[in-house]
Amino acid sequence: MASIDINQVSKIYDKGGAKAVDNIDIKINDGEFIVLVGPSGCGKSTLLRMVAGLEGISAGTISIGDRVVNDIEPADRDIAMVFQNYALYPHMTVYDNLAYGLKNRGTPKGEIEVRVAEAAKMLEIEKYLDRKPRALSGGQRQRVAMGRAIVRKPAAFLFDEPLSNLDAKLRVSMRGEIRKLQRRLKTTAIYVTHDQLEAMTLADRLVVLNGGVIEQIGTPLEVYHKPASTFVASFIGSPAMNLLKGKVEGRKLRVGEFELALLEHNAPDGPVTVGIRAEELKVCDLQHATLSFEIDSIEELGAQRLVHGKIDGQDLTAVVASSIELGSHLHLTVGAAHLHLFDHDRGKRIEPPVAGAASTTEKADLAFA
Amino acid sequence: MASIDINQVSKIYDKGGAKAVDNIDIKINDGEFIVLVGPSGCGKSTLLRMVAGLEGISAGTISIGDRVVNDIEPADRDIAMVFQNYALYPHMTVYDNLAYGLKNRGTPKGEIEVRVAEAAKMLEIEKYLDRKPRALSGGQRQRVAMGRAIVRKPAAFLFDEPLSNLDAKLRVSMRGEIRKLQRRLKTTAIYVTHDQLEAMTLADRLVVLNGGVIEQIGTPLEVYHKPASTFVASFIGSPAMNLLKGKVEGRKLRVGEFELALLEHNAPDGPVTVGIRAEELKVCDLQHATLSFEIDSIEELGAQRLVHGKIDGQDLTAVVASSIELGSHLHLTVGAAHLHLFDHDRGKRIEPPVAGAASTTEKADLAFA
Amino acid sequence: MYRIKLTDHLILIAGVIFMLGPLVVAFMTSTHSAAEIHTQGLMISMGDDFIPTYEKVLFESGGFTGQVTGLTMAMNSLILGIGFAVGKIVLSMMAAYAIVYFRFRFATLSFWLIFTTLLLPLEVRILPTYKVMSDLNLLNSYQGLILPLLASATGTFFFRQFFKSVPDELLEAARIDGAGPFKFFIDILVPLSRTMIAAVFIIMFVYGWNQYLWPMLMTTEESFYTLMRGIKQILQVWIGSQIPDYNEAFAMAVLGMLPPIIVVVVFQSWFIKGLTESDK
Amino acid sequence: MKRVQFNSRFLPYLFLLPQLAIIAIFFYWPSIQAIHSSFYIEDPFGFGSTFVGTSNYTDVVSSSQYMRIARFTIVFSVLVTLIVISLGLLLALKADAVIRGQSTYKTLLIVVYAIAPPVAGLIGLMFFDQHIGPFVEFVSYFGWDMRIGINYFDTAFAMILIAVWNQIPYNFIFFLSGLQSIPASVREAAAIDCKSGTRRFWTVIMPLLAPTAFFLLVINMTYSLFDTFGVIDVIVKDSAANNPITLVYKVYLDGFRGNDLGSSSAQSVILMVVVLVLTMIQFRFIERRVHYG
Amino acid sequence: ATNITWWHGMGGRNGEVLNELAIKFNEAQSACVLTPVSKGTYEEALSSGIAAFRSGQHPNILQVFDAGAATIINAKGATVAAEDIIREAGHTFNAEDYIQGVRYFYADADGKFVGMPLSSSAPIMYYNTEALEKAGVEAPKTWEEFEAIAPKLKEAGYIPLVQSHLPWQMVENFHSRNDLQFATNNNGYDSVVDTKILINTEEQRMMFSKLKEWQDAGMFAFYGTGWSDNQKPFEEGKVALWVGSSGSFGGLLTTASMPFGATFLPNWEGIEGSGTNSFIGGAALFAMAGKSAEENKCTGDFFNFIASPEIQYYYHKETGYVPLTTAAYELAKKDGHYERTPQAEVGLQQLMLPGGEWSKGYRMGFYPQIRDVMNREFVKIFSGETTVEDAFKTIEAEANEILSRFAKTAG
Ligand SMILES: Nc1ncnc2c1ncn2[C@@H]1O[C@H](COP(=O)(O)OP(=O)(O)OP(=O)(O)O)[C@@H](O)[C@H]1O
Ligand SMILES: Nc1ncnc2c1ncn2[C@@H]1O[C@H](COP(=O)(O)OP(=O)(O)OP(=O)(O)O)[C@@H](O)[C@H]1O
Ligand SMILES: O=P(O)(O)OC[C@H](O)CO
Ligand SMILES: [Mg+2]
Ligand SMILES: [Mg+2]
Repeated sequence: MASIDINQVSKIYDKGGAKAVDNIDIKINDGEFIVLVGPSGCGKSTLLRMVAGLEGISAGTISIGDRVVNDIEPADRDIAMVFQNYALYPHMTVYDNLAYGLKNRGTPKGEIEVRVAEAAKMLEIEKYLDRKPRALSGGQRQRVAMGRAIVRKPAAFLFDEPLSNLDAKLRVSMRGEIRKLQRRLKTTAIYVTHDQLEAMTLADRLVVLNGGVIEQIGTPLEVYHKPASTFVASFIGSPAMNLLKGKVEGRKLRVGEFELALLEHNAPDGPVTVGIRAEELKVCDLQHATLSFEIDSIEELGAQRLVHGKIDGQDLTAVVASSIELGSHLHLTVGAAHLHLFDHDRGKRIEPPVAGAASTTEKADLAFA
Repeated sequence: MASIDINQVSKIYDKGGAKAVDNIDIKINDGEFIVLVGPSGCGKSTLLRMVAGLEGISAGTISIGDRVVNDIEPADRDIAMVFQNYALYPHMTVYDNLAYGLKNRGTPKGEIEVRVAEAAKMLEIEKYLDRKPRALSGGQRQRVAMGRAIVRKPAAFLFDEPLSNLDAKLRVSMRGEIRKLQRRLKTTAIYVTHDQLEAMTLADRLVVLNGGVIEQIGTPLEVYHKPASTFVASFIGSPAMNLLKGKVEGRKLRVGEFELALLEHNAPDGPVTVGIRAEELKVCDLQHATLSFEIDSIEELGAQRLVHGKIDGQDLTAVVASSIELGSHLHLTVGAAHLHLFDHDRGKRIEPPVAGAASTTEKADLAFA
Repeated sequence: MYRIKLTDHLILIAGVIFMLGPLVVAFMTSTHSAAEIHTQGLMISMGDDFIPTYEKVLFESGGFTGQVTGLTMAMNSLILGIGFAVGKIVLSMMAAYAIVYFRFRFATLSFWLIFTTLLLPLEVRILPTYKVMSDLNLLNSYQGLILPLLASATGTFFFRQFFKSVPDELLEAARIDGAGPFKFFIDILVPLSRTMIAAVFIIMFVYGWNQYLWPMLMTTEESFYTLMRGIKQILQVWIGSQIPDYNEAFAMAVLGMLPPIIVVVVFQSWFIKGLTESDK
Repeated sequence: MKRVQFNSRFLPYLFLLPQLAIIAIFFYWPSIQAIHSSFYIEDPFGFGSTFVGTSNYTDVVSSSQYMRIARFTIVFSVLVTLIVISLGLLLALKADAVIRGQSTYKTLLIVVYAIAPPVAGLIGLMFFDQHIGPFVEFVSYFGWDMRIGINYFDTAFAMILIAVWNQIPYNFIFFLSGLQSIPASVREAAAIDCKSGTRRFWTVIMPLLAPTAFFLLVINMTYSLFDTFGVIDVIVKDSAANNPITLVYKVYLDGFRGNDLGSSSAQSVILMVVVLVLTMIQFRFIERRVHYG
Repeated sequence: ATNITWWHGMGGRNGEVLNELAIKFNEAQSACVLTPVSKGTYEEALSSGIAAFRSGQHPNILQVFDAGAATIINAKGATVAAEDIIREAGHTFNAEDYIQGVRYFYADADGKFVGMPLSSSAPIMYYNTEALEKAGVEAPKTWEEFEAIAPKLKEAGYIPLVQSHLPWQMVENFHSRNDLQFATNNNGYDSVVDTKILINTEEQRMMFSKLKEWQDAGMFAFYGTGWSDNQKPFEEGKVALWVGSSGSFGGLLTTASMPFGATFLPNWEGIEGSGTNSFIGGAALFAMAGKSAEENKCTGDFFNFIASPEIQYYYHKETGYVPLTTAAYELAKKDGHYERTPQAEVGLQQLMLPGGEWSKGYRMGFYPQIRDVMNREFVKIFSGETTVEDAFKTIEAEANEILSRFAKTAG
């Protein structure tokens, strides 16, 4: 239980090479659950491993609690790490895997037993305590890896894609367990994942990385509703936010032949990227439609389906409930409050002039729904 | 391009051992896309491998086209298989990987070149034809594996979890590619997966396996809307269908303190399992609520959230739009048409007496929405 | 973790000195004259006789026929080393292939027949083996030098381990691609085994190159003499009443070390990789 | 073994044929002859022989000389094996630990693998020469009057040192590759769980290297039993005398040098049995090591 | 031309001289081509020859050393007697041409030459001239004399005595020089059955007790069984007297750092009848059986060739091995060889000393192993691990065991 302060940290692997992590600043509060997301190679693991002490820090400082840990051995940092491939000790029983870190810290035998029993119960692996890892299924191994972290009661948990080797169903349930556990133990946690659902459901705050730099830090909903850039917009949310090239003309936005009304905004007239979440596109009849397209393909997801088509030559996807019957064309409407504007070149979000305007209109929007 | 007829097929691995596949019957039409789903160890791979000829058939027959292939070598069955870990030949270039199967069949060199070029173009891997597999990214390897299958123009494609080694984002796009490709080539396909989204979006018909036997065969929507058993109900759909123990009392269903109205049905009075999809639980105010519970936890998914709680000591999950504000309790209503009944002991679906009743009411339901 | 540890380097340097010191000394010594070495022993400085000694060892014809030079002996050693290594690799890959990839009735028996030989060296059965060789009329031939050394299972053992680590899917994919047992072996398995082949090649080449008792017994024609035999020949004077040509012995020893060292150094990255893969 | 195997009636035998033929001709046939000879006392030139039952065996086993050699062989093998394993492991660990210069160290340390045992013996012999050996001179400062060829212990010491020197690279290579096949994440997990490097070594690294170590244990045993032949041959300078020698060298001395085929064959057979037992032990360990992955 | 082969156990300069002999022979006639092959050491040459014989791949001529004589001579049918092969080739052979010490060693019990002696040597004593001068003494003729002068040599700062081959110099030739019986059955000549070694005798034990005493008193130094380990300190000038081989002479000339001379291997004056000639050392050539008449003819021609005085003298001069015929000896003398290098004559003179009943030769099977046993026990004596009494008890027992095994091989 400690805060973690990542202060202007950079990492360069090879002398003269590019920065794998570039001048990153994150202040993590005690007990907070931080999720790092970003595409492959963006530096998530590198950052995590610097916190763990498995990788040297090229510049900047990392503090855990009030202590700068740059030069402190991993074992002395009071952290526990869960690895993607579990990294269980293959020659030890599950019990010994759990007990190993405690033994090395000179925890009395009696206490080790109590703690291991506790963790094993929590994770429902009591039956397997005498087995070697090779005799466990993937999900069970995963739980042992978790157990190894929690018995230690460390100041912080570090997770590097701990669920990515599991199948979808197990992933959902393990995700819930991890969240519950962390809430219960109130241990600060940093969690690396590729998986958006994990990112959204687990995080107190999300950190979106891209190419070694931070694109956005915020709560999942902030990030979802106000993506700071087209990168974040396309990365968070499934299906990915539709991004269309358009043109601002005063209070109007033109996308191909369509014209959409805009709220107050700061964008000068000219080209702009507009983002629209697939689920904000509502089906309506031709008269009320602000957007229409011919249906290219449909993916059935059960209760909903994804409808794909093209507007102005650009791909567009809408989410439509299975209960609605579809013709060959889809007619859609979208609230002005649900249009995200990004500047054309750098993809940065363009905010409305009054802070919070979006969220008030959002609530207003609800009244109509 | 051929139909595949799996006729009372069983597989026993070890003499006297249990049946890994038990008396399975599937008739697959020419050009159909069949997806096999089921939990780990249920026999999906075994069935697929029997079709491929990689595993002997203990009982029954498998025909491809009109030919019984039980005793025919894999190479002579005119099928192509895509493996989970791609199984690319690591020492051959992409070109040679694609060409190898053709060469072995004595295809003339000129034709090989044409076919490989065609496949490479289709899969957008023309640039990599001279590379070795280790110099490709996961998605590119996946496409080469696909390419190896399609150059052959086989009568059938067999896929064994071909996407499970990819990350989520890539999986979504590859899934689309596979579907498009199969539609275009009109090649019969059998596809094994763990992943529901894949299963739902790809299949013409889904085959749900459990413990070596078929639980249900049907289109994805049939399986989604009319799961044949509690097993199928819990396996298909995300989040999983809520399954509650309740009691039928005439036209009423009692779950703990709550009473729900039922449509016409065949169930005798007494204990029963009721299934309700999370997305069919609609938020309402206290007065109209048929079900209410205290909120235990919430998972934010962006546009929606999962709200977890307990009814009568049984877990229940509802999907609630993010735009709705939540108190400490959730009040819900559910249409009678959306209650699925399963018999208490065996978990088999109990159908309403009039066939199609459910689907008509469903459409009726739409009118109210 | 990422700090440079001084003691590690000290230990490694000590190790390198312990391992390489004698080789340097051997080389230095070989550049002195025989009489000097006889009276003063090993040398740690360069002597004056480097060129004449090495020239003599390499190019001056010796023996009765006047045909054996260091070079021809080295050539014979090379033939023995390479022939043995290649033979070993071919035989043992084939045998390992049969054992790992086929289901057949006498699999276990074959396995044990082969692996019983794993640890029994030629020295222990040298006389009966000689008899067999002469019955087969293979004395004084390269086959005679090489074949009996092949009768052991070390290579088969390495390849068996390696083949077991090759993913099953490759075989399955190849079968679907229409490759039969021969095609699979040639097109897929052999190319895949490259690093393992390199590793086994080094181990076997060194073993073959270093043979000396068997070539000594086997060869009576000077054209078949190997370097190791040459060294032994020089040294046997040691036990008689003359001074051996130490300088030549050392020079030959140095020359005798070079090819295997070159092979090892050139292939070492493959070597370690090959072994690592077989460890999986 | 494999999930899928070929079914063919003839092919496996075809693939096995060359190896089996070579083994039959050059291993089993001579071995059977050796077994046959072990029951006779035979004229060296093959003119006559007397069947003596098992007396060649009983003579050998009851000879105190043979037993002394057997004891030395055991001590020698065990010492060489242990030293070689420890030093090979030590160097591999260090080479694995340093980053700078790793490949240089690797290359230099592997090089000695290429040295032939008789060459190693030659260099060693000069090193330990009674009159001019630098090592002898060196230890004389510490009051050790080292006398190779006279003092049993001194000679044994030199043999062991040379044998060790020659075999370290093999161990180094295998340990290094063993170390490199331990997943990095397991090592990292250990770095987080355990502060002390030594403890980490004994509790995590060593157990994971155990299969490699077992494998090397047996390889080294056979190395010290058989492949040190050349070292010994050079060190004893053609005269076993009171020098320590190993059982294999004794087989060679009696059979090849002394032309006593019966006794030598009996000794070969005894060795074969010992070696067979070792082979079986090896296979048990190797099969076990497969289970770790 | 007919090809014949000759396997030998010589290396270095000695090996080269054998090659030169072969070349001379090949040049001297055109009917035969002789190819010599080095097969390692004496022991290895014998073993290789035997192994080859068993598989019918043996050479025409095999060089066998003194200790292996019994092994090959007892194998009736393995060889053709040198005498016979020379005669059959149409040459004359007369045993009387050969000097006394040579006549019996490689002959059978009837005195028929089985082996053709070449590369014969004798153990002789070399002395450091400076050391003797400094101590003011003469080289000893007997061990008694040695005992008398040794303290003076020691005082002068020298190790008085070393030797290089205990079984050959202090056992076998101890018996010949002192005319003592070495084995039953007429030193083994009469039969292999029940031949027993006569080594655990008072005299033999005395020799070794003395050596041990001398060692303890600093008058004798022992550097193990390696030949050159013992020779080296002599070359370095640290030793006054060294017992080596007459064949060591050539090597010493290049390595000795001081002037040196040579004299006989001492005998014990106190032993009755001592002072007889020494056994012939080194090796002899044997014509192997089972070869065609043409090849045998060539072998006979070659044997006859090397018996010629010119070749004998040439070989003697080049190697230090002794000439074997009186004619060759005369030739050497006439050529002034011994005036130039008086040391070269010592070995021969020692072989020409009057013979005794037991100084003609010995014949014991598996004798190389017996030498191994001796060496082992002798080292133990000088390293203090055993006593002289125990050592000889062991040697006697083990040697007789070996002999009885050999007797069974004939069965
Ligand atoms: N040991 C290393 N040496 C050199 N470069 C490295 C090393 N480890 C990582 N990198 C580079 O640093 C960058 C960041 O890598 P990192 O492993 O942190 O990515 P990641 O975000 O965890 O990716 P993934 O999602 O694929 O795990 C990448 O470009 C990678 O190639
Ligand atoms: N070679 C085999 N020998 C014995 N039993 C086997 C073999 N292969 C599979 N089985 C067993 O057969 C059953 C079905 O296995 P199969 O591989 O078909 O499952 P699956 O549905 O593909 O599972 P997964 O989703 O984990 O891949 C399992 O119980 C499995 O243990
Ligand atoms: O070195 P040589 O040739 O004089 O022989 C010495 C002894 O006779 C060998 O047995
Ligand atoms: Mg990563
Ligand atoms: Mg499967």
